[in-house]
Amino acid sequence: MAKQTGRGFAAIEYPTGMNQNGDPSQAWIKVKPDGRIDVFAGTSDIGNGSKTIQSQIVAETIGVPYDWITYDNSNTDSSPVCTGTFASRATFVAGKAAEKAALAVRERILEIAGKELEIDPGDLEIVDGEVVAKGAPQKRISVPDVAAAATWGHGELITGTGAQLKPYAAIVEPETGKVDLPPHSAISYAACAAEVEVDDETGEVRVTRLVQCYDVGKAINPTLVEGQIEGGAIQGLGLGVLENCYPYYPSVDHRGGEFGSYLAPGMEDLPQIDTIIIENPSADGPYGAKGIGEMANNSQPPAIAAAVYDALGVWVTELPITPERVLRALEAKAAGEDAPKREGKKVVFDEALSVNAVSSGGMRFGVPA
Amino acid sequence: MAPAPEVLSPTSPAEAAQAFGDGTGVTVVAGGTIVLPELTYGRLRPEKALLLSRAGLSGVSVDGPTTTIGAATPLADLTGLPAPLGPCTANVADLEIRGQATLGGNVCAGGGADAPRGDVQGALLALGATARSTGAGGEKTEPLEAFLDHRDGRLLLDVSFEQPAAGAFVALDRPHTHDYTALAVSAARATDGTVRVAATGAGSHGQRLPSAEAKANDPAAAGEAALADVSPHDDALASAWYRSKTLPVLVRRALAELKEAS
Amino acid sequence: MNLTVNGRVYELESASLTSLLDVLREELGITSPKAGCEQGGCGACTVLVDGAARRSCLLPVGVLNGAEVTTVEGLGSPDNLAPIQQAFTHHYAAQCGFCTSGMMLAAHAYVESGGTDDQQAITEALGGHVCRCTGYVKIIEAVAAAARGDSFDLATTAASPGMTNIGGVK
Amino acid sequence: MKAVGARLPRYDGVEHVTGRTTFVDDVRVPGTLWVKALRSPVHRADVKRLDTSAAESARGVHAVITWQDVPLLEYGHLSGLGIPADEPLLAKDDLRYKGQPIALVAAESEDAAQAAVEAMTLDLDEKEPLLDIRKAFDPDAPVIHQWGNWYPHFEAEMDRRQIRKGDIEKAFADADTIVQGVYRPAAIEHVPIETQVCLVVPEASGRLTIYTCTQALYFSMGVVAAHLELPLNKLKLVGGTVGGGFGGKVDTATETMCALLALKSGRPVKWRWTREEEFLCSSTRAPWHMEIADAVTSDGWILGRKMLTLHDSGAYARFSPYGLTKHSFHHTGAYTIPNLEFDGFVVFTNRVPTTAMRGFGVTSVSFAVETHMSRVAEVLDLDPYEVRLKNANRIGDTSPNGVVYTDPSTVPTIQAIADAMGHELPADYRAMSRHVREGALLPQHLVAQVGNPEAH
Repeated sequence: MAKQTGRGFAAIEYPTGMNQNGDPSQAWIKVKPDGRIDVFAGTSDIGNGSKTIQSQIVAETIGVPYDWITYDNSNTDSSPVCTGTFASRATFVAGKAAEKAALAVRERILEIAGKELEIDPGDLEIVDGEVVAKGAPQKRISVPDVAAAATWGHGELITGTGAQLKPYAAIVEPETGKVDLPPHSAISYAACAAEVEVDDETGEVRVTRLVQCYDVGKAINPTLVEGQIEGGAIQGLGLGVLENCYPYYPSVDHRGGEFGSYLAPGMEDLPQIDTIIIENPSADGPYGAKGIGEMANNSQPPAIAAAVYDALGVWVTELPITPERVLRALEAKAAGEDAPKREGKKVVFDEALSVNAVSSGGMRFGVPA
Repeated sequence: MAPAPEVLSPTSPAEAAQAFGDGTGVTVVAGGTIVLPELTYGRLRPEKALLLSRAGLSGVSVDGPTTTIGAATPLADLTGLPAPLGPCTANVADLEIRGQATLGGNVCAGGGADAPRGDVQGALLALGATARSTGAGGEKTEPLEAFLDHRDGRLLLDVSFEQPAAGAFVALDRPHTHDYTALAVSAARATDGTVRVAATGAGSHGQRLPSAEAKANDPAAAGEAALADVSPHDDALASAWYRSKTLPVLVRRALAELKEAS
Repeated sequence: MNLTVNGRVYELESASLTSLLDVLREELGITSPKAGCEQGGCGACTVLVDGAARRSCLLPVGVLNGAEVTTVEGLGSPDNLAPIQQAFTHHYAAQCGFCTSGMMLAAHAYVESGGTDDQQAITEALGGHVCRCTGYVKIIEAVAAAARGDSFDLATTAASPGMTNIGGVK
Repeated sequence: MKAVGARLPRYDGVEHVTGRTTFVDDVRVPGTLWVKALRSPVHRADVKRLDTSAAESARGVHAVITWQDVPLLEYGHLSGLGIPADEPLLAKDDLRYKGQPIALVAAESEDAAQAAVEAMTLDLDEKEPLLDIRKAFDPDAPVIHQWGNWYPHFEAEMDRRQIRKGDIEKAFADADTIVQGVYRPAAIEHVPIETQVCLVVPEASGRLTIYTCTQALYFSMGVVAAHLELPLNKLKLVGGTVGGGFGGKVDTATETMCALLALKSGRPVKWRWTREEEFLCSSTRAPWHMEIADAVTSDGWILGRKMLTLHDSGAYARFSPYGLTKHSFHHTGAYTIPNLEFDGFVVFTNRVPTTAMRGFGVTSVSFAVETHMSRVAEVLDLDPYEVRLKNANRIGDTSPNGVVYTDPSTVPTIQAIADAMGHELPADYRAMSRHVREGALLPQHLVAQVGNPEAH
C-alpha cells in the first residue's frame, strides 16, 4: 500500500456575459415618498446572490443605505427584461443595468434637491442618504425630504431606468470564425494549483488542497465572491474525480438514479482551499466587476489531472479520474503500454481514444507534419 | 389506485411474529430508510405493513461471550462495538441515517437499483453470526449464511455472535456518506483461532471468502485466493473489473490489520 | 394519532405510511423541510424528532405518535434568530437556500449535543447533507462559530479562511 | 458607508435561515392537480401506437396531453437567434432518448397520476441507438436525427464551427516537436437540490400564472408563448427565486407542458420532478471529445494548434451550437497561438439532450487545453509555469477570432500561484507582466499578430 502525492497546475480564462453578446438586461427604479428605493429587475437569483449584488450597486450609486433597497424580481408583469442568470452575466450585465438606472435616479434626486436648496445640482452630492452641497456640508436636504418634495411638489415618484446591451457580434467569416465585434466584453482569468493523494493500489484520488487565484475585476461583495469560488472549486473537484452520469459511457448502462450512486461532492471531499483575489477592473462591468460564477469550476480538473500525473506518472485524460481509470492506467504503465507513440517529431498520446482508432473511417484527425 | 394498506404496529416480539405470520403480502418497516422511498416512488404498494418500531426488537445484550443484537436496533447504537462490526456500521451512510436504519433492515436488504446494499452482512458473516427469525414453519435459528439465502418470507428477530479475539474492517474509501460502499472486507479471528473473512459488494449479498480464509496467515496470498470465491458485477459505483482488482487489496489489508490486532 | 410540531399539538389525518415530510408539507403546510430527493440522500428534509436530526422523507408518520418535531420555523423568528441561524447569516452559509433548513437543523442538533468547532467532527455530523452551491467552506465555518458560542454581527458577513486580496495588477 | 466592496449580508439571508423563502414547491393553491409523465423506456424507437384512453377515464384524472395538444410542437431553444427547431415538446413519431416525455397526466393526487400513466399503452418498434459520437460519421452508423447525425446549420449552412488563423502547415513544418492528445470529460448532472418544478394557475381573466424555477424568466416566457401560440399578455411568470440552477434551469423543462394541462383541465397543476427523474431524464452537461495537436519549439513556444472537437449534444440541439461556438472561441485557452485550425461538430446521440452548465462550452476546452499544456511541458522537460507564462496572452495580442486583448491577467494570476506554492521562478519569468510583448517575448512567429486584428 502506498499513498502517493502530487501537485499540478492550470491557468484559464473565461468570457463574462453571453458569448457574442446581444443579451439585454434592464432595471427600473422608483423612489417611494419617504426616500426608500424599489428596484425592479428580471434577474433570477439562483443562489448566486444577484438580489444582493444589484441592491448593493443601487445603494452605492445613489448614495443611500443598503437596507433602504427593496428588490423585486418576482414576475414578468412588473419586471423589465433580463436575458437570464447564466453566462456569468447577472453581475456583469444586469448589475450594469442597475447601476445605470440608479445613476438616472441619482440625477433626478439632485435636480429636485437643487431646486429645494437653490443650488446647482452639479454642486451637490449624495452621502449616506443626505444630499449635501459640496464644500458646504451645512447646506443639505435628506433624500427622504427630496422624495417627499418630488411626490407632493412635483407629482412624481422619482424614477429611473437603465439598460445594458452589447451589440451582437456576428461571425462575419464562417470559414475562419472571424467576428465583426469583440465576442465578449470582458474576460476573467484564473489559475489553480492542486495537490492530491492517490492510493496506488485502489486508485482512489483525494484532492487535499486547491490554491487558486481569480481576477474578479471588482468584488462588489467579497463574501459572495468567496462563496462562488468555493462552490465552484468543489464542483470542479467533482468534475475532476467524482461525477459521471454514465459511468461506462458510451454504454448507458448503470446510470445512477439516486444520490446513493451519483457522486456529487460531499462535505468530506472538501480540500483545503486557499484563494487569492486580484481586482483588475473591466471597462464594461459595474464598478469594474467581472463575472466570477462560471469560471470557478474550470481550473480544477486540469490541475488535478496534472497532479495525478505528478503522483503516479500516468495521464488520465478521460474525466472523471475514477479509481478504475487510475488502476487501468497504472496497469498499462506496468506493461509498458502507456508511453506516447513517438514517430519522427510527433509524440502521440491516447491513440486508443482517438477517432482514428474508434471511427471506422467517417471521421479522422490528421496532423500535418 | 391500490387500496390503503393495513398497517400493524405490534408492541412485543410475539405480537410481531403473529402479525407477520408466514409473511405473505407483508412489508416490514423497521427504520424505513429503504422502504419509504419505494413507497414514495410508487414502486411498492403493500397490502399489509408491519411497523417494528415498538415491537421490542431493539437492543444489544451481552451474555458471557455472546452478543445478541435485536433486529430493530439502529446502526448508530452499534458503531462503538469492536471491529469488524463497529467500524462497519460507522461506515454506513451518515449519522442521521444510522440513527434510523436498523441492523435487521440492513441484513435483509436486497440489492439496490444502482449499487449494493447490506453493508453489515459481511461483518456479521466474519463474526460467524447466527440469525433467529420467524415465518412459515415458526421460529428458526441458523447461521447467517443460510438465512441470507432465504431471507424473503422471514422476519429477522435478532442476530448473535461470539465476540472475536480480533477483528478488522476495510472498505473502499472513495468518500461518500451518501452512497453505498462499493466493496468492503471484514475479517475476524474467533477465540478458538478460526479466521473468517467476508466481503460485501462482491455479489448480490455479503459472502464468506473461504479460499482467503484458508490462506489467512499469508495476507497477500489470501487476497489473490479470494478471487476464486466471488463473481463481481458492474454497477453505478464500480465495474466487475475494478472490484476484482481491489478485492485482493482489501483482503490483504484486512488480514494485515487483523494480524496487528491479534 | 398526534404529533407535536414546534410546540403545537396536531391531530393527524394522513395515513400511517405517509412520510413525515409529506405530513409536514402537505397536511400541515410547514414548508421549510424540502423534498430534495425523497430517497434519504440529500438531507434537505431533515428535521428534529425528539431532538435528534432525522430525514423526514424516510420516517413513516405511523411510528411517531406523540413525538416532538422541530422544524426551522421552530428554531427562531426573523426578529429573534437562534444562534445557528445567526451563524448561517453571518458566515454566508446559505446561497440558494434550498438545503439550508435541513443543514441548519443538523447543525443545531450537533451544537446542542456538545459538538465542537473541529472540522472533522462537523463533517462527521453533517456529511450526509448535500449543498451544491457553497462548497461547504462557509457552512463549516458557521457551525464551528456556533459551536464556539461566538456572537454575530448580522450587519456584516465574515471572510473565509485562506482568502487574500492582492488588489490590482501591474 | 460604502455598499460596493462591503461584506453586506445577503438580501434574502434572513428568509433563507428562517425557512421562509418561497420556492415554487412551497406555493399553495387550493385544488392543485399533480402531474406525472409517460416517458420513453428505451433509447430509440418508432412509436407504433399510443393509447391514452384508459388514463383519460381513470379515477381522479382531469387532463391528459400528448403531442396532439401542442399548438406549435417544435420550438427551438435558439429559435430566437434564427436557428431552426428540431425537438418536439412531446414525442410524436419517434423516441430519441430514454426518459423523453410522451404524454402527461394531471390528476388529483400523485398516486392517481402515476396510476393513470401506468394505464397507458405504448407500442414501440425499438431501433439501434447511436451512443458514441466518434462513430456518428461512419457509413454504417444509424441515422438518428432528421438533420443527420450532426448539426448542419452553422453560418452559411456549414456543418461545423471552424476557426482558421495564420498558416497551420508552416507552423507544423517549423515545429521541433508535435504533441498530440485526446481529452474526454464526462456528462454530469447539475444536481440543484430543488428539482425541476412548476405550478400553473389558470386565472379567471384567461391568463396563466406560471410559478417557475427558470433561470431566465423572459426567455422561458417566450418559449411558453411560442409553443402555445399565445400573446405575452396571457402569461405571467412568477419566479426569480431558484433552489440552485447551474445552467439546467435555462431549459424550459416543465412550464409549457404544465400550461397546457392547466388550460385543458381548468385547474391549477403542479409538476415536481422526482430526484430519479432529475438524474435520469433531465438534461446534463455534455460529454465532449477533443483532440489537440500542438506544434511546439524545444524552448516551449506554441507555434500552432490543430484541434478537433465533437460535442455530444444528445438527442436534440438545444443550446449546443451556442456552446460549441463559445468553445471554439476559447480553444487557445489563456495563450496566444498565431496559427490555428479548429473544427468542431455538434453530434447527436440517443441520450438525454445536453444543455448549458456552469462554464458552458469552456469547461471542456479548459480541461483539454490545460492538461495538454502540462503534457507539452513534460514532453519538452520544461517547467509548467514557465511554458504558460511565456505563451500567456498579453495586452495587444490577438485572439483566435481577430480581437485584440485589452486587459488580460494571465501573467499575474500564474505568478500569484507560483508565489503561493513556493514555486521558484527564474528572474526573467518573475519580471514578466501582462504588457505588450517585446524583446525575447516577441519572437518572429508572434510579431504579425500583435495589435493587429487583420493578422487573424
